[in-house]
Amino acid sequence: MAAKTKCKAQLLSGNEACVQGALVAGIRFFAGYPITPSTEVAEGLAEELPKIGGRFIQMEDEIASMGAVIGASLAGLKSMTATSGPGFSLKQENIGFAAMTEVPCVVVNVQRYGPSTGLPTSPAQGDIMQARWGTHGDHPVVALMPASVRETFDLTVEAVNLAEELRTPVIILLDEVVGHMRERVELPAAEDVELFNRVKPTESPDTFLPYKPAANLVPPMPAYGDGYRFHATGLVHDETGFPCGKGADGNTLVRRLQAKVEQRQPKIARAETFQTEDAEIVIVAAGSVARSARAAVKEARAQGIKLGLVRPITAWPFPEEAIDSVAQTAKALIVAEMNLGQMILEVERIAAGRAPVFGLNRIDAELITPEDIIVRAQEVTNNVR
Amino acid sequence: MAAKTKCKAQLLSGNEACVQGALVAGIRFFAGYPITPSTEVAEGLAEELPKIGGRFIQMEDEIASMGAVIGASLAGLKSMTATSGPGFSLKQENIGFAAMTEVPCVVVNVQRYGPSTGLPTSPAQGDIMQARWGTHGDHPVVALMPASVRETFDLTVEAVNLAEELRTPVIILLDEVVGHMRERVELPAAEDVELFNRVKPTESPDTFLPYKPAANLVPPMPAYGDGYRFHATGLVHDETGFPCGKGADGNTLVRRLQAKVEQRQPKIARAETFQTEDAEIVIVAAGSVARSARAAVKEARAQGIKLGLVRPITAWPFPEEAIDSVAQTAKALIVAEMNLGQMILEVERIAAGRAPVFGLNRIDAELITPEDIIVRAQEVTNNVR
Amino acid sequence: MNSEPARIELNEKWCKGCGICIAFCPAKVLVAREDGKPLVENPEACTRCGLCELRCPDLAISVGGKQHGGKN
Amino acid sequence: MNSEPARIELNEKWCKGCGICIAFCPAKVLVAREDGKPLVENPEACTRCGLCELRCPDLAISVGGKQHGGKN
Amino acid sequence: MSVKDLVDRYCRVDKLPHIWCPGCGNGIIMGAVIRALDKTDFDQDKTVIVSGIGCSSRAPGYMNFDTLHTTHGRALAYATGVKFARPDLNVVVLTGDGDCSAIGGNHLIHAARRNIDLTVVVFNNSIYGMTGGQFSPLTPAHSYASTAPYGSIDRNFDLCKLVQAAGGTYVARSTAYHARQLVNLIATGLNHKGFAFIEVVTQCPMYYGRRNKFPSPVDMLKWQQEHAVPVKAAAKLSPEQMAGKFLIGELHREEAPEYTAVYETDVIAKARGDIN
Amino acid sequence: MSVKDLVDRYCRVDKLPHIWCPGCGNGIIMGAVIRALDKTDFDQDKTVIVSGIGCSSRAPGYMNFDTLHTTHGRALAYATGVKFARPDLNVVVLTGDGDCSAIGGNHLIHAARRNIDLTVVVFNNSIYGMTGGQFSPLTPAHSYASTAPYGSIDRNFDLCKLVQAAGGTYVARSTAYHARQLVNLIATGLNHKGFAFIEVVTQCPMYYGRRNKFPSPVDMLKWQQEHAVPVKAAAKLSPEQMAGKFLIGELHREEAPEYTAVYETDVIAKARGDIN
Amino acid sequence: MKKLELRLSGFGGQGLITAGIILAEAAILDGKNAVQSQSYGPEARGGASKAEVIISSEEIDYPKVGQADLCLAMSQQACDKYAGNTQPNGVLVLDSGYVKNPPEFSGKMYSVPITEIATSEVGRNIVANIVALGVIAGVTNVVTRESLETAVLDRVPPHTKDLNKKALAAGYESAKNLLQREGE
Amino acid sequence: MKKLELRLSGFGGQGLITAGIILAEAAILDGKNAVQSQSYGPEARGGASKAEVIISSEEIDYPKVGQADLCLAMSQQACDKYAGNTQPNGVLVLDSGYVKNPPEFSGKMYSVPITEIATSEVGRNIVANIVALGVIAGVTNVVTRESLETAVLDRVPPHTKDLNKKALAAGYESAKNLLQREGE
Ligand SMILES: Cc1ncc(C[n+]2csc(CCOP(=O)(O)OP(=O)(O)O)c2C)c(N)n1
Ligand SMILES: Cc1ncc(C[n+]2csc(CCOP(=O)(O)OP(=O)(O)O)c2C)c(N)n1
Ligand code: SF4
Ligand code: SF4
Ligand code: SF4
Ligand code: SF4
Ligand code: SF4
Ligand code: SF4
Ligand SMILES: [Mg+2]
Ligand SMILES: [Mg+2]
Repeated sequence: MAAKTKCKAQLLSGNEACVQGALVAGIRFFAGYPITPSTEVAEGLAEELPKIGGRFIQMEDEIASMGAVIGASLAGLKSMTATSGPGFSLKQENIGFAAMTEVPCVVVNVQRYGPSTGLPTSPAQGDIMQARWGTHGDHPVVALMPASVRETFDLTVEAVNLAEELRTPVIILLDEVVGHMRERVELPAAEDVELFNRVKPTESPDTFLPYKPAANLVPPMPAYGDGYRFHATGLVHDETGFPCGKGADGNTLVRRLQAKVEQRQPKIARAETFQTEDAEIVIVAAGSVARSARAAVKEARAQGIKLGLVRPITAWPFPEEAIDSVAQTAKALIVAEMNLGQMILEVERIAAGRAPVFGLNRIDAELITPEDIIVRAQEVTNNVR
Repeated sequence: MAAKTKCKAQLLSGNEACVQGALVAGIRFFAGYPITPSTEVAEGLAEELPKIGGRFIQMEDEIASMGAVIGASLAGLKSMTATSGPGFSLKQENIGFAAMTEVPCVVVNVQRYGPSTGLPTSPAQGDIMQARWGTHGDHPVVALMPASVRETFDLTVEAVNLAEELRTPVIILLDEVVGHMRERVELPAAEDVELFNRVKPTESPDTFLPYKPAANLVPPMPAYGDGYRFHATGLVHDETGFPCGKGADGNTLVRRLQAKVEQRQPKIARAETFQTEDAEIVIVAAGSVARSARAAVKEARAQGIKLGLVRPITAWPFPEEAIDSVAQTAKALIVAEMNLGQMILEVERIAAGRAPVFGLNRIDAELITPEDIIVRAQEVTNNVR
Repeated sequence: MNSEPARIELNEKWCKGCGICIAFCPAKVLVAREDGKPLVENPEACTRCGLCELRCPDLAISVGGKQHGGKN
Repeated sequence: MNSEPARIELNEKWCKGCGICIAFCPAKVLVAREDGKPLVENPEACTRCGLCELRCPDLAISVGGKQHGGKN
Repeated sequence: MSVKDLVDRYCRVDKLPHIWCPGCGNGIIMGAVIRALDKTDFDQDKTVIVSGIGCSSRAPGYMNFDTLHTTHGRALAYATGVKFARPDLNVVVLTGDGDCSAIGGNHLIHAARRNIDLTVVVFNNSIYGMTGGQFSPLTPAHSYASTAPYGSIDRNFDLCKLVQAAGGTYVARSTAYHARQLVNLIATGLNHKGFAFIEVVTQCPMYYGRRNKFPSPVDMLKWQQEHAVPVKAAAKLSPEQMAGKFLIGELHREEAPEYTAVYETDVIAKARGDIN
Repeated sequence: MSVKDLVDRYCRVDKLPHIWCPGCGNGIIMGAVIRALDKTDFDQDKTVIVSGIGCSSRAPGYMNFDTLHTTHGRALAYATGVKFARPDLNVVVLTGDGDCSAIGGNHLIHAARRNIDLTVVVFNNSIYGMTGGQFSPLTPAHSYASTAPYGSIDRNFDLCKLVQAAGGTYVARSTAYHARQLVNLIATGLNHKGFAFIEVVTQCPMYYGRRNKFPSPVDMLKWQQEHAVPVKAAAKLSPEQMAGKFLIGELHREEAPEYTAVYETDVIAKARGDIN
Repeated sequence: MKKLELRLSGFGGQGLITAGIILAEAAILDGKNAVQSQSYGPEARGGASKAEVIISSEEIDYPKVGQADLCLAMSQQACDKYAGNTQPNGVLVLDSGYVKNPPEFSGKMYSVPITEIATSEVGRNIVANIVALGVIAGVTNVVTRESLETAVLDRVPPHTKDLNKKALAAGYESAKNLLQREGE
Repeated sequence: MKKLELRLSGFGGQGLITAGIILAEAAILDGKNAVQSQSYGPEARGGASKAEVIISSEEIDYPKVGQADLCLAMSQQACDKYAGNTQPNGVLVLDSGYVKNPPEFSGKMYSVPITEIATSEVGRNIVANIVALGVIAGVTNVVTRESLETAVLDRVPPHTKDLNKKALAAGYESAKNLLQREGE
């Protein structure tokens, strides 16, 4: 298959849509190591990238894959890797390096059932907190959670754009259900997709400071070979890019890294709301679970139960405003997730006692059903009455 | 130096006290890979373990170290490793394996300034959330945060005991200040230290089910070579220990793993409170920062400011009760940490709006000072008035 | 040497019909059934060499009457 | 060949006084000062072999008057 | 011992039949390991079988010993822990080509370097079977795989050569086809005091076979038969005659101090002041 | 070129003097790399120097090129990314014995296997310098180190042998003492199209030297002088005469397809339908 | 038709995933929405196989099939496992060559010698899945014959187009015969 | 004495960390509490070195030294960097061999040729740190002479005991002379 970007209905899986999104977004380098249920992303790109002169390499492991992706990005190519749970754990150290050195790259994590080897082919949403806190030290994180095949395409493009704009690793948190299910989708024509390319310096190499931020807190980024002869290091460094061993520089650097993402929080953080205006109970659900929740809201409304849905599209930054707003209007919130309670921690924190927060958690490797949600909503209704 | 456990005052560093604690607690196997600022733990055990017939091995990396520790524990020895930030990131996958297969082991993480290589010799408390969420999938975590050299000894012993009792990896979150500073300490005599050894099965191998929990939710654990011929796997498994591929078994297993720690939450989770009864402002601080906070409380009280301190001793499970209680009595809480705000997330969640929560964060590689805290307390006082 | 024909037994439940035993039997003792599993057609020809046992991926075939593969 | 004595220059700030240039100068041109740094005692003996340059860990010593280590 | 007796004694019979595809070589190798173990004097209760992740790494689950199914690539690290903690246990590692030469390559060379007393059997099916047929570091160059749709350009390791260069003291290779030789080579490896490494060239009909024009498992065994050259025979062949072929048999054997033993004699004894 | 000219052209002069201890061999090797680079026709703006973590891995920070100081052990993985993304760049990897043979061992053998066009210079000081003197996989057995207070029982790799067995197509060894030879070997490696590996035996007076009874850096260089045997000379020596000695010079060289080039000719061309 | 849920089950190697994909693609050609998913046994080598398809003229939220409107079972094991999870008034299509013990079922049940048709009428048992699609489309009209044929021909290798066309036709034919026999 | 904060500074290789440890151990022998810490330059090879000691009869909470009560500087660089961060009425001990430009200082300042004493009077410059301890204890009484001697002898290799004893005594001696000269 060639890059399928004609605006025509087709049947694609989430993983395939991720491949298409990557190609359209300008990804030209992929390094990976196979792992279920993400492997189709690698397989798709192994086939497609060389057709457009891009590069696919299968590395010896996930650590090497992440390293190669960072190296390739420094060399100027838009770069990406894909993995699942165990591989995501292994990539963490190098993801931290990318954050620290501000190297744009995209990491796809098609979540599977964990911990450990778990149930490799079964769905879960157990890596939401890991996406935020998986590497050591303080660092900004952007992570996106598509709920459909089309959205997987769109958010893959957005992930690449955000990575390039912010100079930071961006994580796509697919879940196995969305990654593997095929659905009807119409993809936009490539020329209709807005792309962002990293900003290159305009200054001459003589005066250029590689880690001196522009007004938006992001430093322009030359590629290796452009003549800037810059230094990239995971050590604390100052604007010159060189390590200085000074805590004060660490303070400046790490706070800026955090701030460049945080100050765009309102733009990046995003949630979809569905029938929340008059909702007595609001479901918070992401990824495939949000599809069940949507079905549940429709069905419940048909039964006269006033349910609503907040669907976080970004896991990180977490869409605080959307939660904040329903915490003021709803009688209760239910966070439905395929884990033992991860998003709920953020929801509880933001709700801050204004509305009680309940969990609905399944970890039996099955997608939460609309019925599960309706039943839970009824329980909660009885509870808060 | 021989195991220094006579009850006599001596000058020891936190890392050295960790070595002494490990020896007294019965650690007989250490596998590691050097990294600043944890290396003294490895060096101490390289010298001490063989003296008592124990085993020290320097592996090729942190991943291998963690694997060897799990193997050794399955073979019956109390086992431990030590590392810092980057190495802690690398160990995550195998820590998840230990959680899933319920293999007792202790992981010391002497936190250093991150992310990435950061400032290797400088202090930070940036891995608190990583300790909880570093590996993929849902899993229980126990993590301890000593604030003094003596407490490092005590909590090392406790970590070993908890690991053996709960059959789970236990993390010791030292910070560089506590790990490297030397202070006067009197260690208890070895015979006065209470030890816990993993419970071995009494059943015969023919009827024994290796993952059938006892009443306390923890299954008895034979060693390899004991004749039980059991299977350990990171895949979802049932009570026989074999993978079954069934979501229902995953549900049973992972919920039990979580529950065996959660049900002991009241016993494990612990915080020290200092002058909180009448405190208007309560500082929440752990590790070395809690020492500054204690000094600040004393000084503030001398100036007539009613400050108090809650010092979480366990990072995980988080001592919710202690926070809950001050959230009801204090006018405001200040969470002081050497990171960009990690414990504060839990404190906000638990305070649930009952008391405003403020952060005091330093990431300039310097220990927060008592003065910092007093100044912040004054700001907050003006703020909440 | 034993002169009665070898007792070649097939574990029907385990055999997956891969055909390996049949293809490599040096004495052409076995032929393929419709489902690919072996049928013992010439038991007399069997030399009890044990190769079918050794190469069966499913531990599904066994040749009685001779000790091989034991301690030696 | 150049017959005037070699101009051996020391970068005082960079030299750490390790003594390597002194110990391995084949012509014994250098001797150690009190701080371990080299003193050029026999410049006439210098063959401009360049070994002191090549082995100086601190890029602190240089021998003028001869091209070596260049493209060849 | 008859097959039934072997199975009854060394297998977890209730777990059989195994999950492997029809004609997959994993079962042949597992059978060889069992037969080789039967040839040793090992106490079955003092023998631990360790594996990583992959189709092949499922083997320990079928074997009636203490067994350990670790994370992908890490079998040797875990096994090192088991053996070093309890040198009295016999530790056998069963691993795939991907498991041991891709993600696990470092642990392989370091275990060989230490010459720790482990016996490692590599199920080399030239592919990542478990994940559906991606090429591995042992996939012959130019083969097709799901991540090499245009043919693999990666050169493959000669893993035996690598292990020997790393310090392994017993190195052998065989194939699923050469099952009898295989049993003997594994048995020798088990009895070897030090790091013993046996590579087994085997077949994955499901993925390697299908993509690379092998109509059946039988064809793959025939390929093994035709391309494997015993060490002795090879000595008489010219490089041209050996082109495309590979060596089987015992490739290297030496006596050298074993890690856990040396730890006792050189470290513990010194630390205790017995010697210095 | 005079030292001053070399430094002005190839060093970030404002970063000098470097942080290395007096007599540390790192500076000698960095000097050799610069001199070797000066001998090539490389465009300085198209040359990238990559390192891991360690004292030695600080070298790129002093070098006036595009430079990349990665995570511990991963230099070759990052370098593979740089080179594969931009085959027109010259990529040089500077790494320590720990960085490249301990935690980074896997990336080393895999980069060698692929024969990707990188030039790797290993600063082998037989110790983890940066972290204060723990033994490494290249520490000679029986040496003392902070984690080997009773003497190390670990056998050390012959890293050149390992890299050759893994597939490296240019393999050489030298020492800090043999600085002139070193320059030439590195220069040859730089010009080699494929994976070029140069191990440099060097001195860490601070940790290896102090613990192993070398009073000064000069004594350590003398040891190098006395224990290094050029390949040619070694051919005339008996194994007994070679005991405890090591080879220096070009140890292996072959021509083989280079990875990034083959990707162009065999993958991209096929995918585009230019050939099939 | 608002929403139709189908479950195709049997054993690995019967091509049921492909069948599911083709069905979904045919539905898309008909202008409908479609979602297809499948079960991955953790070690499904040669074992059970299952594909699910939902076809709807509206948005499809929950993507999994609960009680199916139609269930195809091409092995006894699959039939035993999944037939029960079919709407009481739904449709059951069985490969009579494999399913020797058909279940009690309140809806419509069609036993068709699917694989046999593929082998004897079409000449290759590997097209049994396409025969099955012909049968399903023939007894239900879930997708139009034109779309289904287009979808089949789009997916299969060029040199097998005729074979697959034949298989599809044979499936339709047998469905027709069945319905006729039923007197519908 | 409630709490005393000391800072020992100089360059790497002068043994200041060891000196700090010995001082803290002496304080413990005196029955006091003590905390010792040190700075690790990220790349402190041969560069600056600093040890801090807090001695107190009470619990020591905050373990770092702010404005020191006493500062020892054994290099000009260390003196320039740390002397200023000393209590105005505190004590400054300088190695006059290295610190050629003593700072302005409002408290007590003692310039002692510490390293020279070690070299010429004791015979080995590596015991300069012990000489310094003698000076410090001599001018301040922060620890008792007995405890300090015990602590020194506990830490140093057996064959250097005499040497170190001599160094300590030399330090004390010079402190005495200084105080006498000052007329105290
Ligand atoms: C860290 C990690 N990365 C990747 C995987 C996915 N994975 C499982 S098995 C495997 C490869 C198996 O290949 P091999 O070792 O050759 O075994 P085979 O299945 O061929 O017997 C991979 C990549 C994993 N489980 N964990
Ligand atoms: C993941 C990780 N593990 C460990 C370390 C600590 N560490 C830094 S450098 C080093 C070893 C350095 O040894 P070598 O590569 O030989 O370099 P040298 O300092 O001797 O030049 C170690 C273990 C680290 N930074 N990251
Ligand atoms: S034992 Fe040998 S001869 Fe007999 S059936 Fe088996 S393979 Fe054939
Ligand atoms: S080799 Fe075994 S599995 Fe294969 S056909 Fe013969 S008996 Fe059956
Ligand atoms: S150039 Fe040669 S001879 Fe001259 S000083 Fe240097 S080493 Fe000695
Ligand atoms: S080799 Fe260099 S650093 Fe060493 S003494 Fe000579 S000039 Fe100084
Ligand atoms: S996929 Fe390959 S390796 Fe795995 S069981 Fe099937 S044939 Fe064997
Ligand atoms: S510690 Fe060793 S390797 Fe590091 S700079 Fe000093 S001498 Fe060189
Ligand atoms: Mg394989
Ligand atoms: Mg080194």
